[in-house]
Amino acid sequence: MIRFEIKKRDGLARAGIMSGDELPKSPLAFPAVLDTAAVFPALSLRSGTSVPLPAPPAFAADYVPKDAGQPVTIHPALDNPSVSGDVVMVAGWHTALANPRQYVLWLKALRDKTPPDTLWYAPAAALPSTVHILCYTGFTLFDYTGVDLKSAQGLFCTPEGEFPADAQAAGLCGCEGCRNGDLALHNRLALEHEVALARYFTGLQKLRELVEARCRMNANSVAIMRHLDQDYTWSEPFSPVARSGVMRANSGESMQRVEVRRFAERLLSRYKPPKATVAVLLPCSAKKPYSLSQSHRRFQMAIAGRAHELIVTSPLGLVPRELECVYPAMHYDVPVTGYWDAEECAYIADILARYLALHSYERVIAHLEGGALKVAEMAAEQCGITLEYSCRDHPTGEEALTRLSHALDCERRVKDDRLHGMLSYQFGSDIDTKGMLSRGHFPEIFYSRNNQQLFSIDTGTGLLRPTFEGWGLVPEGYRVTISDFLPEGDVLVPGIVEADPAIREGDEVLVVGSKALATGRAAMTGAEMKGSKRGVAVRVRKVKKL
Amino acid sequence: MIRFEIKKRDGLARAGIMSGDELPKSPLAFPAVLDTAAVFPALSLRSGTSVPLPAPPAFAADYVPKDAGQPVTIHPALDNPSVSGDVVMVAGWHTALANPRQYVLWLKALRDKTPPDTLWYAPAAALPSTVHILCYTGFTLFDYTGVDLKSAQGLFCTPEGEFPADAQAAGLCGCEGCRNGDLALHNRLALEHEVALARYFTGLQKLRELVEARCRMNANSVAIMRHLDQDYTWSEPFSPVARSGVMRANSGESMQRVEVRRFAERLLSRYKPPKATVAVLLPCSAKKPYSLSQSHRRFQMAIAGRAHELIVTSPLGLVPRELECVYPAMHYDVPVTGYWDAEECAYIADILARYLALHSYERVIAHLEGGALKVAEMAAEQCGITLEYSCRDHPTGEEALTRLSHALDCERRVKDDRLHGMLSYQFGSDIDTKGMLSRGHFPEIFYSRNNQQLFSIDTGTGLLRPTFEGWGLVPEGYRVTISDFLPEGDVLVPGIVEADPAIREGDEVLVVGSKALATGRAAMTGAEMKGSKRGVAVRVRKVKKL
Amino acid sequence: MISEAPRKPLACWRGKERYNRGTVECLTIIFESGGCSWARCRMCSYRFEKYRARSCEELHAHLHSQLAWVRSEFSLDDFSMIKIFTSGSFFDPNEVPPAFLDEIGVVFRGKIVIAETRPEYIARDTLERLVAALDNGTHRVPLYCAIGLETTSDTIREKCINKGFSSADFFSAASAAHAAGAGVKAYLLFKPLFLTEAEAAADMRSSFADLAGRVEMVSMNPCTVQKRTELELYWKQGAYRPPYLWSVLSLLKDAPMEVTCDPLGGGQKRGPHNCGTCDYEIVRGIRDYSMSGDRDLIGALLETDCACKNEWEYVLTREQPYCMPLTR
Amino acid sequence: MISEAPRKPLACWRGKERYNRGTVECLTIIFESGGCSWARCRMCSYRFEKYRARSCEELHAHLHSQLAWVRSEFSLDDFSMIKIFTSGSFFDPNEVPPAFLDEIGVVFRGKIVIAETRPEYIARDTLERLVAALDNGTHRVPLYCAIGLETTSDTIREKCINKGFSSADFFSAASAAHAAGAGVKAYLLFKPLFLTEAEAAADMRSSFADLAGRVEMVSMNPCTVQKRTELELYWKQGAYRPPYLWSVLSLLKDAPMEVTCDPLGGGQKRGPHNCGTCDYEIVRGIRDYSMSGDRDLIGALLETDCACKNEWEYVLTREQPYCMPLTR
Repeated sequence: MIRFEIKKRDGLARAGIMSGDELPKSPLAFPAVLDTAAVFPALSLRSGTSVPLPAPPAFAADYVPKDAGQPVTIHPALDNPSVSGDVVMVAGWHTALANPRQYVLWLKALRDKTPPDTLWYAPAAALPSTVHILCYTGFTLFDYTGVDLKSAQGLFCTPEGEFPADAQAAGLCGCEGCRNGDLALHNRLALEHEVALARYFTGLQKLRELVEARCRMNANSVAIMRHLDQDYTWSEPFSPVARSGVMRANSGESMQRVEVRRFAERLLSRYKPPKATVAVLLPCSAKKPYSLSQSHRRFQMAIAGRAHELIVTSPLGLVPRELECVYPAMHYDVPVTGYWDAEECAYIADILARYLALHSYERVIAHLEGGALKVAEMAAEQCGITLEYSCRDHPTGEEALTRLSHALDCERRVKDDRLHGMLSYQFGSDIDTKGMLSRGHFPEIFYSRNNQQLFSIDTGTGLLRPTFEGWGLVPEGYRVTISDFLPEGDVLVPGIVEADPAIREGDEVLVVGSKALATGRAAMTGAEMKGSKRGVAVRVRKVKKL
Repeated sequence: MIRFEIKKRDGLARAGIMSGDELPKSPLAFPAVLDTAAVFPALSLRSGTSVPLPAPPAFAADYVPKDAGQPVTIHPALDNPSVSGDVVMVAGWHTALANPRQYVLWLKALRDKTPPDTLWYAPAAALPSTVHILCYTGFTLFDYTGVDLKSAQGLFCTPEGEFPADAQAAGLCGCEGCRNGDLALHNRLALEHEVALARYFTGLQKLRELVEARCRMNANSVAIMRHLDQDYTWSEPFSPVARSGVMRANSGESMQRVEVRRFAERLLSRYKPPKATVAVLLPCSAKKPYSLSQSHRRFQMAIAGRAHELIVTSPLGLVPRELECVYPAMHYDVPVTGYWDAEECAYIADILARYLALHSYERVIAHLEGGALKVAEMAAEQCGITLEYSCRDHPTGEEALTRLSHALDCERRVKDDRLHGMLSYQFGSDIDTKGMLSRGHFPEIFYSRNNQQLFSIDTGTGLLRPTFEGWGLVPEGYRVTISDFLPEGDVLVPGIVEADPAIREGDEVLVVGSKALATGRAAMTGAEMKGSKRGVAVRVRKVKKL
Repeated sequence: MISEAPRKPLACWRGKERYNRGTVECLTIIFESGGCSWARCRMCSYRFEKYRARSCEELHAHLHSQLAWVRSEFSLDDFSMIKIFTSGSFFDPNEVPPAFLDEIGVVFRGKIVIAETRPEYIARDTLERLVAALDNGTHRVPLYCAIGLETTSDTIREKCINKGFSSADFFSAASAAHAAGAGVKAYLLFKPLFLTEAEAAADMRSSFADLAGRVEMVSMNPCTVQKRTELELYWKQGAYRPPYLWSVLSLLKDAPMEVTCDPLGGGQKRGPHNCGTCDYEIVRGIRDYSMSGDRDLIGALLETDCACKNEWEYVLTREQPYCMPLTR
Repeated sequence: MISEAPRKPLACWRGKERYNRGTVECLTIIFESGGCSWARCRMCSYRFEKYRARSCEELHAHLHSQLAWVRSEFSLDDFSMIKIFTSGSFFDPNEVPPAFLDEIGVVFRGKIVIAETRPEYIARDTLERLVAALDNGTHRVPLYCAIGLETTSDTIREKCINKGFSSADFFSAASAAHAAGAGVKAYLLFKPLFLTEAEAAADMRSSFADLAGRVEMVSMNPCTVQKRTELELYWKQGAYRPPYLWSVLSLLKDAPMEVTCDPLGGGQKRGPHNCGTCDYEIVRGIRDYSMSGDRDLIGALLETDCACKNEWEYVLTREQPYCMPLTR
């Protein structure tokens, strides 16, 4: 029996450690390539059991093997036969790769009915050129069937595709196989290396970036990624609220990433702006958070707090000043060429228009140039407001800054309440921040009231970390209820009674039990906490005995 | 002295063979990584000669080393000091990678004044993660400086970027260095393998695809690619008229490729449609050429020759039926998700609008659905015409086909003249094809008049191959003039007196000399024929003694 | 009976057939009949082919006019064998009115008639009557019932073909035919849906063994993807691959009896195929063998080399029910 | 002379200075003068700092008022050393009216005065007059001319700094100063533009050797990227990296004379820096050494380990004029 622990989640992807006597080496990191026929002897007993993926429910019900040991076959047309801890197998998954639309439909059907703590085996599907999309869509176990077939066909496998065997002499690889002219060995090693790379990127939570690169050699991979992006509602829960490091928005699809859509969605549904009669639309800066850039220092000097500052940026759309530290606003990097394409413009203008329709300012001043200015004009037309312009180019120039400052001559200071904005975005609550004081060196800020610390900004993620007192002000949500024990270290799944389904990996949560309260970060979604049988659910920061 | 021969061109990229005693191995394939200090002893004599890339002309003129042996330093601010056959070096090029806009400006300045048959050395610039863009922009020689530095810094180099040294234990690579835990060796080998991969893809003329993939890990690479694409006029001559194999349009930037822009540009400037009063706009098909797909067979059955058929497709824009075999119309592959993004729509609608403005049809019938229909409507609005609709969805359905057929009830047959359309596109000439007959199995068609063969379609490229008699009908252009010798085999550069600057690599050309005529395909641009000192200029198919 | 002008059958062609260790001239006729009463086989595209007659008489007239067309177009003296297909069962009285069998008996008297049918329509008295009509002493067995047994495995026949009868049904029908003085020709289907290449080959081998000595003729049809079939739906989604021609060769080579084979669509992507390079030669060889019975030819072809042979061997050993087809 | 209210100089601060193998209390004053007459050095950001006076008198009055401010703010008895800078040359008569030198002589009599100047403004008689005014017998050498020689290489000084004078100019000015009874302090610039780390270090070593025994004091300034300089333009485009602190340590350790060093901007990306981890300790150590002259401290710091030391060693050996800077 193979046991495993999921250590890292990245979207649908999973990485971790598995152990068991059947394995060639134990413990073994996954995603992994295995000689599955050896690891799962039950596989040899499935003669005549083939049920293709497109088979209808009645047929599948008759012929998909039941109680046939590990791995458990799951089929899109069938109810789930697997339980937590199973290795599950989607028979014939290698054929799905050629049908991106079906791939995603089947995947969703399968994921929705299979426990989250299962290992997914995709037989015969893995090649160095397909591993990225298989791992990205949640598969963790692979076999050598695909690469061995390519060897039999005389093809040299690389992450960029399969090439005639003479490519082995072209110096592309220095593995043991290539050094000995052994095509089959190279192909197996190339697969292992690519799986290791996907595992490494999953560990870094940067698999999306790898996929945005790798997929370009294969139209089907691109289509699978795009189809998944298109179903934001389904894909959203799998994405952590924040990833570490830079979010590279290096392709058109970056704008379709869950992080980017979620930022806009929460901006429009949760975020509460300060009371301000004037909004100034500002360009972004390469330096993040924007406030620390030279240009934004100048803007802020000119505005002098007399307007609400809204940054128009690609691919995020719109970032109110208070949210500039929130992931991914402080964390994205994008190639700058000055050209804003029509899709970018349409997407961002739509966000801006919806925002401006939602929050009516008496005046909206565009302190923009180029693509951002065009976007603002598109948005203004869409929502029927009239923009004022403090410049049309060189927003950082002296003249533009002077005009901006003059435009605000008669305006009163807006109450600067970064905390209120961040709280509304993070918890969807309108929390009264009266009397709260901030200290610290931006962006490492601590908020307190009556000398009692309430919140601090996690500069890695831009999220607010509430103290127990801070949680007292968050009226609802982001709670994990545990049974009557005192957590020692992290909170594990088996102790959980209830979890807010809004919880995403990385969210700040309050653990509530009869014996203790605890603060910490969710290591999985609320749904996963309830659907799993094991694993760390909350990484605890502080425990308070009751 | 290093001698070299350029064997393959792919955009700015070059691949070939070099030889010389200085080399560690001779002959040696390039692009290549060399211990340049050993290969070019003159480099050790350049103490104190540093001139950064941004230096102004006067300073550069004073301090860039002159007559300092190989490699010859070239500098953006200086006149060209190099001659054909030189190895040229752009000192400090590694610093350019961080400034994409400057990178491209400097590159263009340098290319424009340097002979085409030179080898380009980019010192200290090559890492596994930068090789793709360096090769793509024409660099062919690299050194180990960059990777050795990463080794000194304790970084593990991969094509996806540099990672902490412990990544070496993650199983990403099986090279000799990794097997022995030797970071420095791994980094050098990883560089060599990536250079080999770029060389291999250059050989396949698929480097663009590799770059569209690789660049996603690095915003600067993306920006460099986009900046180059934006200057179509400058980039266009470097691209062959046809590449072999599939053109993968797997990213947003695929629409900016020279091939795609050139197709639209020639469509709008050269192509002459048949005399037709009705145009039918049709969707594309996955199968190419479209005519061979089931859907297009049905369309053609319904239309029965009574309208000019125009295929609306992404990313190409618009493909008249006669041009469906011309590269890349018969050669592109694109991920299909059903979603046409705003940039796609805007680009394609613009082409369609300009086409319809140029060629006025009495009726334009849109037999389209989805994104293509939207594009047609955008185009109609832009150029002020009124579309007729034979369907709004399911263009291949019985009902739609019946309506399409009925819509053409009173129309007369349009003279089907594929040859005329192809000739106009390829040679920019309005050639009278009266009396020409076609035979062969589509798309392998031969055209003749009075039993004399004139043209045939090269199904690899979709170009017309004229016979000598065919050339007689092409009034001008695409000629290469040679001096008074009789070509044996291919025509080499030294024999060339004049070459049409419109000639691109892969173009069908007529070689004209006092002793002979020859037909063949250009192996380089007309400009390169004139600017080079050696190499194959025209791959000759047939010679005719005069 | 309503009289009708001659009308072309669905198809009709002349050819040669292997018979009795030699070849005979054969006329193949596919009649448009009342249509298959079962019409549920996964790979069958003929199930929609039927003549919608309002009465048995009208159907008979329709068949009669087709027979008239055959008689007017072909000189029957040229043929010693007549192969009759409908898109279903020739002996199904709902499909082919029994009275038409009498016409057949008259028209084709003195020839060998091979008529295709499902086993449930084999009734000893019907067959005896037709045998009597055909028999003029020229041939020892003037009538053969050709039955699409497809496989001797009931499991596979049910799951992969959905044929709706059992091996027992077949063997009892065969007994009835033999009792009526008719012979039996069994059609086997090589590689229906849902089988790996190796499973399919093993199925053929055991079917050969099961049939040896119990039927007069065996013909193996390597599966082809027909339009508008369930099989085609799977094939289009990459869930089915027709068999390799290499497999066909290896089966023919080792068969314990003489097995004929016409690899319909051979070398096409919808039919049995290898890589495209070697297909033409092998298909021609299989057809030649089906005429000549020359096993050495099959053996020699199986020894020829091609880049795809490795692939085939790999697929044979490594394709599994949970990961198939490995190739297209 | 137009009388003027006391006015703050550009900068003025108290500190300690190493002198004569010990430390002294030192007041440093940066006067706003008429501005540097040369003002073309590539790394210099002071070239735009000037007081635009309509006349020599007005300029003198401006300087006078700054001196008055100094006298009012500081108790001069606390200091035995006065360091005077302008944004140019203190002995340039166009920049500092000679009459003001007399005031200096009076006000700072009995102290050691170190005044910065370009060599072309060193005239024996001017200096003799100032020496005489300052000298009350307390110090053997009451006046030092501090000259930004930067390097003893004329080539480097011309290409990399654009200083506009030669080493010969410097040495003849030094002779004049010595003849007038003044001492000479040479400022060296470690790693101007256009040099690799190794070239820059070699330049310092040979400059040290060239200066040994010919000047009284040597101070080495590791180059810092000042705003609005030519250097800054290159730096912003990645074409310049300030020197490593490791290099500074190694130069100080091996110098043939006592060399002081104040690593301005040390540990910042615009100033001499290592990787950010080890910088703080090293900068503090260099400052301590500049006070104490304790070479062992430098040696010990150079022995400490940090992940970036490999990088530095690599850069020292492998950075080349045609591929620099290798790091940022």
